[in-house]
Amino acid sequence: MKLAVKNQRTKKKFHLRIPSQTEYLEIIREFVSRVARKVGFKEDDASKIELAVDEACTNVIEHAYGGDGKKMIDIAIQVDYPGQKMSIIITDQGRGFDPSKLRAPDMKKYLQEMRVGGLGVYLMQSLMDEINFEVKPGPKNQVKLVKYLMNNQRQK
Amino acid sequence: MKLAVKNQRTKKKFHLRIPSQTEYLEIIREFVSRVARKVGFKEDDASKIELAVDEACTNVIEHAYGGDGKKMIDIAIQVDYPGQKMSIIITDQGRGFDPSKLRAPDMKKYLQEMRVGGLGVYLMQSLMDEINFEVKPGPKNQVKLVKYLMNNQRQK
Amino acid sequence: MNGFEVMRVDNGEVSVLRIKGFLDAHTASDLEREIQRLLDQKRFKIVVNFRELNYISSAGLGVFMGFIEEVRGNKGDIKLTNMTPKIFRVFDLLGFPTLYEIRDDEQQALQSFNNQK
Amino acid sequence: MNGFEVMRVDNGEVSVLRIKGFLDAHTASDLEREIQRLLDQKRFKIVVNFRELNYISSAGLGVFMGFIEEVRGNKGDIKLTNMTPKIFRVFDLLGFPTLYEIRDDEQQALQSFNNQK
Ligand SMILES: Nc1ncnc2c1ncn2[C@@H]1O[C@H](COP(=O)(O)OP(=O)(O)O)[C@@H](O)[C@H]1O
Ligand SMILES: Nc1ncnc2c1ncn2[C@@H]1O[C@H](COP(=O)(O)OP(=O)(O)O)[C@@H](O)[C@H]1O
Repeated sequence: MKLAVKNQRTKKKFHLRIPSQTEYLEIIREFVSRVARKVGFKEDDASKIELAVDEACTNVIEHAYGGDGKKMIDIAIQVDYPGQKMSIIITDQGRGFDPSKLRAPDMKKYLQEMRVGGLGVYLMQSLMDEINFEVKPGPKNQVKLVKYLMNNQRQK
Repeated sequence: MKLAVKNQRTKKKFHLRIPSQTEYLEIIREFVSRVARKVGFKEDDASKIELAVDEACTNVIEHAYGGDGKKMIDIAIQVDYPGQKMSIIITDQGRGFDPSKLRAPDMKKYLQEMRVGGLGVYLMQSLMDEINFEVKPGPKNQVKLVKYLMNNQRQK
Repeated sequence: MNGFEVMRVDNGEVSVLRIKGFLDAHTASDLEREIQRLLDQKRFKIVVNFRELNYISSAGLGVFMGFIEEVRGNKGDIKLTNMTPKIFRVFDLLGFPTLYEIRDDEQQALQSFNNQK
Repeated sequence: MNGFEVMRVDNGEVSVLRIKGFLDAHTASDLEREIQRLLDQKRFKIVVNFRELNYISSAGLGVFMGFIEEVRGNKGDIKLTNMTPKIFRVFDLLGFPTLYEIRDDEQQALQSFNNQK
């Protein structure tokens, strides 16, 4: 996924590429939450976006690249002004997975069984307004996370 | 300038693209200084790198793109481990300029005349170990800023 | 330097871990190591004080999930205190308050351990 | 919200501007506006207190360069106080201490204005 250089008046784009290592999660979070606040999200929503992006990047580091820190994580942010939304697309070229098998865990069952892991996707779904997984030829795996600016009243 | 996805064991790469607007200088500075500290620079050198990169990006915003905020600034960082240095390449596709005409102002004369502006390049030169301007066909204008990790003793 | 610190204070049978900074996939192993050390010393009554923690991701939550069975199997517990609203929200989103005892402060958590005796 | 704030305190003929946050190409115009307002009111004795400023770039330094001639031409001055070492280094790199009076604190700068009378 390449971002075009030219920008329309109604869009803002940001793009970060950073090594696939947990030590940089801190930098990714700081970057994403600062952009979110700059484009108008309140502290509260910015911290939800920050956590959702952390979860997606942690999955890339651990599952897509299996800890290979020489690989890169690609984070593209687009802010659409008339639609008032922020979309974050996290792309990897790693192992891949079947997104159709990804679904929210049954939290009640989860808690009864006291399993470890499997919380990331559930959190992303709870924190964001939209989440979409896509496996593209390349191979490229993408998670798209969307948050609307105007729904600070909504419950999620 | 495109960074290759694969990384060698001896290199680390980071890449940021962000709209050419002064309001994002803050995010650029925070990003660059965090990367610098993560890869081993002391607070003091990290803040020199931060300022030099701010100056280069301010020039892109003001001179290369003349305030057109729809354009993008491209910031590529490479850390070389055996050489122990951090290189930051700031690229624009704007108006361009003749780097050969860029030289350090005579600060004494400068101060006597109390001119406004013209300090950015001087500061970049003072703060970094190497600075190099390049105008490439495209047109692409690049400033490369280099700081060595091991010379915390040096005077500059 | 790592952005995460654990300070341990023993109080009779109970061990308090005061955690600070951020608890993510990078720092979770630091907390894991500290809790493992407690279990190695047969100390199963654990209080984790979140007062100075300013961020947690699912990797951090996973640490507690990883130990809770063993701890409870040894008549101990992991009780959590002093969560900021931001941190509490993450626990709450996942329904963790039904699984973990969350207290306002260390004093309350210590008392609740003592009342169990 | 902007990351930069100016607070003005008048002290007789002298105006003190306490600046806070970061002074870069984005926020320089805020300070410019504040100094222009002083000049419009014929107040040429200016102290700028840097105590809470944590960052300055050449765009920030340029603000002082832009006004110093007019201010001095009107028997005034811009005196700078309470710089942190980090901020002072930037001034120093550019040789600004030969051009501007830099004082430890507001008291010293006020006294130096009074001694000039
Ligand atoms: N980028 C990715 N590449 C490969 N597999 C992924 C990716 N993202 C998620 N997955 C798969 O989805 C599963 C669920 O992820 P998640 O809910 O974050 O829980 P956890 O990471 O704890 O397993 C992972 O175990 C993994 O198999
Ligand atoms: N990226 C760039 N694109 C076009 N011109 C540039 C660029 N960088 C520097 N310049 C030129 O170099 C000059 C000196 O820059 P600098 O020392 O930062 O001072 P100032 O920005 O205050 O003029 C600028 O006035 C401009 O003409």
